[in-house]
Amino acid sequence: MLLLQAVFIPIILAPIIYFIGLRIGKNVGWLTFLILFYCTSLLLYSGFSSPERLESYNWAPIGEFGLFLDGLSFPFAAIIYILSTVIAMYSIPYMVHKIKEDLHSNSKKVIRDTINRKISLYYALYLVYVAGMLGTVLATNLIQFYIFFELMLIPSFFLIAEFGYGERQKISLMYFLWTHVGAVFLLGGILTIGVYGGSFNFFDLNESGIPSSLRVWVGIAISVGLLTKLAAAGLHVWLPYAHAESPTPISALLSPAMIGIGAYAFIRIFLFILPSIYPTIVFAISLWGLLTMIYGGLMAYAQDDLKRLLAYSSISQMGYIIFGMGSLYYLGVTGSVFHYVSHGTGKALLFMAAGSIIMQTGGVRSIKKLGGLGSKLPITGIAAMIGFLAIVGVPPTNGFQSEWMIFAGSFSGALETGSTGKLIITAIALAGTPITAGYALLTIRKVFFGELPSEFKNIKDPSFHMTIPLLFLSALTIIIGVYPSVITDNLVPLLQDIFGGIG
Amino acid sequence: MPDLVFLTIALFTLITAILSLESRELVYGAVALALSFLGVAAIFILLDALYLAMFQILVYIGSISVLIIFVIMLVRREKWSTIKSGNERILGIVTALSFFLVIGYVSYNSGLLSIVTPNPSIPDFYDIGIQMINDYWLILEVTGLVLAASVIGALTMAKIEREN
Amino acid sequence: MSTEINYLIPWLVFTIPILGALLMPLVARIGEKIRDYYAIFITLISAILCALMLPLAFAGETFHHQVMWISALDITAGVLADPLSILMSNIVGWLSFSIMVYSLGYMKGENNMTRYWFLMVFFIGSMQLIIFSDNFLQLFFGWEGVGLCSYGLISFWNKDLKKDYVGTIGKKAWGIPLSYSPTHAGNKAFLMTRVGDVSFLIGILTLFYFSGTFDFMELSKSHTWAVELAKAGLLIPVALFIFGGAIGKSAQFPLQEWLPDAMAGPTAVSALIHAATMVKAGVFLIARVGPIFITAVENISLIIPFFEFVAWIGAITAFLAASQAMVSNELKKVLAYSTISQIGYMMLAFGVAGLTSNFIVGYVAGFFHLTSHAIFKAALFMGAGAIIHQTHTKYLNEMGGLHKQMRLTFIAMTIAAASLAGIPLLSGFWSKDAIFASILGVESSFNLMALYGLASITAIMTAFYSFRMIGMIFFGEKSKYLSKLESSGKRIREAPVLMYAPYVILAILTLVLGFFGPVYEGFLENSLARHLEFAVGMEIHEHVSSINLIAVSTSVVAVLIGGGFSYLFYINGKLNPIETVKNIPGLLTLQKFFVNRWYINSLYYIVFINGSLKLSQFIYKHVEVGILHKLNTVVPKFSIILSTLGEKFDKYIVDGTATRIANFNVLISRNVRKIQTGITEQYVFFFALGIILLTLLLFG
Amino acid sequence: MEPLFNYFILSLALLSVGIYGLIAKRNAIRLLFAVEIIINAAIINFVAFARYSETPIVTGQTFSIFAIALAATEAAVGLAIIVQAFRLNKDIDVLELKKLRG
Repeated sequence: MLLLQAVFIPIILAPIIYFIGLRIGKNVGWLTFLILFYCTSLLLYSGFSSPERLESYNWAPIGEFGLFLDGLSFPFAAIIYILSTVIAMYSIPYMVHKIKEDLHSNSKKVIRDTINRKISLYYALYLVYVAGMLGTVLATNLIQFYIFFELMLIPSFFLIAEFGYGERQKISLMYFLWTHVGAVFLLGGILTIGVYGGSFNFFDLNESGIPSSLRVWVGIAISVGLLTKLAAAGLHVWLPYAHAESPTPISALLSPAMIGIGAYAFIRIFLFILPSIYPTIVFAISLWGLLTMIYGGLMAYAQDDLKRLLAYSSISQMGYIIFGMGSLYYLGVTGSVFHYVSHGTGKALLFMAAGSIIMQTGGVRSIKKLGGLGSKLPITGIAAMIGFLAIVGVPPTNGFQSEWMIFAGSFSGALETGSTGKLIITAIALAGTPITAGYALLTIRKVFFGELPSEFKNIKDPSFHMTIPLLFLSALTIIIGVYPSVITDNLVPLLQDIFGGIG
Repeated sequence: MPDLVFLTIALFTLITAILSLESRELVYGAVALALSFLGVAAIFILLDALYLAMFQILVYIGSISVLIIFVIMLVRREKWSTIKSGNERILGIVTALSFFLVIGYVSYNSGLLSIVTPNPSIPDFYDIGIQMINDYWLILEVTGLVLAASVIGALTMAKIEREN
Repeated sequence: MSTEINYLIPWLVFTIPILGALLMPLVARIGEKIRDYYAIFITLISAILCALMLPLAFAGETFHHQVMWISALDITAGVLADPLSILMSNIVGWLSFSIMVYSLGYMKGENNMTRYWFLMVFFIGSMQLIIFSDNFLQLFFGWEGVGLCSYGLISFWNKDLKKDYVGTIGKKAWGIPLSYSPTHAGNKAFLMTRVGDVSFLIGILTLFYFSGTFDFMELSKSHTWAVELAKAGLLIPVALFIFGGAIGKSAQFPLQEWLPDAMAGPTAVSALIHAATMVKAGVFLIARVGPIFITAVENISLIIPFFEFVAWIGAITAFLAASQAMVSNELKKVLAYSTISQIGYMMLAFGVAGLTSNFIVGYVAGFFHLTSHAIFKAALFMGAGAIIHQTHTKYLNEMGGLHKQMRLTFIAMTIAAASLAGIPLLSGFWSKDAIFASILGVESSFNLMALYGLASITAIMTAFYSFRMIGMIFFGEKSKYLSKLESSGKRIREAPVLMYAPYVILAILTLVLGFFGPVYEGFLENSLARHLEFAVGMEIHEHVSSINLIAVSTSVVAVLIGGGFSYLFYINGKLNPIETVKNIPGLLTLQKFFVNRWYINSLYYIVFINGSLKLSQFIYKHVEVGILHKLNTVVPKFSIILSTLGEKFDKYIVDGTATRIANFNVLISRNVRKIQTGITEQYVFFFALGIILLTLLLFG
Repeated sequence: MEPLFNYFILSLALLSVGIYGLIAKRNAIRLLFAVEIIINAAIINFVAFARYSETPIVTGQTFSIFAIALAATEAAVGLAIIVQAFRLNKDIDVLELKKLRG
């Protein structure tokens, strides 16, 4: 029941949180934090106590309603919940600030009531949203997977529409439509698999039931659906808007935790369910990954808005993940999963640091207008530095571990299959990594170094609500970087088995 | 030929059911309804559903009927007797009879007649519990929620009245 | 003879500084003084631990200890303490200790010293990590760690004030500025070394696929990987990719451009990181990897191209950088170019080692030069720092005639510079001589001639710029700037003792090493040869160390030519350098060419930096916003247009018909509405009726 | 034992009675009676068909229990509505309650 609790406690408590929030106001954030903390500990306990844990409930007539935690889903699940727990704490001052900013009223009562109302709505949606993400990752049934996939989409839509910046309604609609179109492709694919495969359960599904003429189309449909989620180049247009304009704590969840779930689904579906399709699409996938990583990186150079830059950087990082998925070698896929973790901690750190800057400078997001903040916001600066290092892939951060695995996997895959084209792609991809380093350093330099504009003379680091999450994630980034076994120990044997089957 | 016991119970159930609708006094109707429920419970016993029969008696006779009688007493007025059923009565009889005849005819012609012997194994009420918890736990919970909601709803209505 | 050491010692050498650095912010809370001494204390412990391992090096033995790291991939972490790493770690440990002491004086009164100490100590830890790593992956951790610290320390003065800029503001080559703010220089250093690191990664990852391990010892034990690599035609590429890392880190051609600008950092940093230790990491890497490759291949000719490449890169870099050092006007930049050039010599030596019949000669020469250069270059940098600190100028032409006021500095720096120039019987003389001698052993005559020629010309230039520097600082007339400074009441005098003590000691060490040069060389040869023979498994021919007359005479002649010109120009003052350059045709162009760094820097900026920025802007404007975002808005817009068109169609054509239909509908709806009575009886009746009819229809 | 058809006919007869009640009666409480009768008819069917199925199953009984529980809630709510309507209108003639129609 541990996993069931971890998924459903937040969903069940969400309305209760809303009503409690109406009374106690922003302190409901602490309640949310405690709930998520409890669920995270359950999850971590289940993950570390045994390499595999399956909880299955009858769910007639669709099949089994299962929650499955293994070496593959654990990194995803753990990152989702760890991030959402710390961000719950981080959100408290940020959302209060944000709601006040949007409010044009001087009456104290109006302000208090609006804050109570909005922040309780925020946390209620937040809980459903994170539980939806976890459910997606733990699902053992294609239908269940899809339901949770939508369950995480809908609250996030409302979160952007209600709490975002700029033209938030329009942007949230755009976000919703894009990801939804992707989801429709995905639904078509999984329904086809389920109908022909005889079952929607991952474990009972028989791939051989799918007619071979249909397989390619199924593969394409699912890839397109998931790559939309992963914001692969060309399908990424929604991402910069959604991530830049959503409230920063939500950006810090959207970007590191949510879009990467596409990678999980890709690996789960293609490696575990459809291993016969996988080798035929890998080349296209790695090419697409290469394109995405370079394209996203180049676009990041052209940005002046801090959050938009981070959004494009997310696209670029998703390119790495996609690239690893297409490696056709267990090390590469391990790297992809690992990179989800690295990007999770790293990008969350960056978005949170950006949020701290935005909050402390009174809403300045333009990189040109910032500068010299390193001395005024030291903790934010250190966190951002570590975040960028993780993105760039510099030891001792976890980004290095994941990147070398991705590229080693890709090289190995290329050499194993004797594909020269792949070898060249991999070399280009590696040669493209300084792009990341370039925009990272440039941003650090422009934001934290140089002269301090006079209007920021009196700013300082935000309250402990925001600095503790930053420090915690920084430490996590480095700990995983130095001791990667927490991720790889259960994951690698799993993937080795799978690839033993494919190869 | 139908078994005598069955025939008796069935007729009893039907007649009390009709009585419950047609009795002059509403209270008698309620009592007749309770008796009809009892008949249904007896049918359940015939069908080897002892647990269900007990449940039927507990819920229907023990609570619903009593509740109805209470309500009747609460809203007792002269006016009831004045509520007349006009043309609707004939319409109702015709409709119900034709409904009965048509469906009966159709099912008579279907293969339903050929099923004569019940399953030799008598279901255990343990199985009900197991099935309820294993397979239909969700329905069970939702039912619980509906119950709670209805109680709350009923209470709310009573409360509005009091404020007035 | 067997020497035992505690297995923890090599581990502690790098974990103490790394963990100690992490504690720095906490210690800083206690007090500033305690923090400063704490930093130095940690460095001292690390250095002492290095010294404890020296017996192992004397015995030529190897100590190897491993723990499991990433168990799923069967990757271990470990320490490898062999003579190579122990000697290197002692150089690093003790030099960093002396430079840390120097920092105490040099950085006095600076803000943000916690950050400074953190980065310095962390750097030392990372550097020792590189040295003691027993596998590529762990080494890469240290490799990037030192890069990070270097980045952080170059941009230490991150306010980017005009006075902290490196280079003369306003100077441009091909429209590209030649002066950089500290943070810019830091970024440049990080990015350029990153390019090298990427190449390094490509190399080790491919190697990993073929060998399944990152471990040096395993690589040198099993040789099947080399056979397979050679079969796949990837042996030389892999070796070259790994060498790419060394090129980046050691600032070799073509990635040498970051080091001169790295002088934007505090001078103590330049002394430690950009002269004595970090830039030697690349050399160390070659010293580590070279023997492994040589022993792994069946036939040594398979790997020859790699060593040729290394030697040529070394020689070209040495020449390139020396030429720029001759014309540079900034004191620290002269030293930076000189560092690049001297590292080129070391690379040359290691490359040549693979080209000769006897590997050990070049190997020892390279390592010998590494040692001597680390010592005298650190001394030079610290002396330069003291001078800049006292005179508040970084330009050579704003100094002059300082030999009276800063007597100790003058003597120490002159010794160090003389060693750099290769004046006989100083440490630099012996090591350079060893390199020259090793080049003479090259078997292919073309390589021999070309490399030897380049090395000799570089030696002349080295002597020239060494004495030019000394001359411009200490001799000649006082510059206008200095006179003005003195007339404003500021007296120029010797730096405080905390500052001069370290470089005076190092200068003395240079003298001592010079005195015992051949002895040290013999010792190196002994322990390294033993190490290569037993640990790596290489065949070592007995080599009798003797002074090679050709080499000695070449270097003496070089010193005489270079030093002589320098003497005439800058010390004696017989010739005016500016006039001379003007008078001799072509020299002015050449000078400009050198000052503008052979335009390599500008080329990189134009192609890579501006190119990628422009490309990014272009794609953003024309693809991202121009096409994709437009599509994103065009599709809804198009549908809106369609719908408006449809509306018009509706209005004029459909409407007429529609109105009638609508009217009719209203009529119907009015009647239909009557059905909606809200009376349950009727609903039930119709429901029952419906069922009856349906049943009759279906089954009747 | 009886053939299944007899149970079916009984259930059908009860259903018809219920339908008659729903159509003919205007008293809200009687309507409630009729509804209860219909539910009972349905439950008899459930149980009977489950009993006569070829494989032994108890699903019929399980669902009967749910149905009974729901009937109870329905009765409670229905009665509450009736009480409420009576207090507002002093009348429980459903034709008089027509004004609730939107």
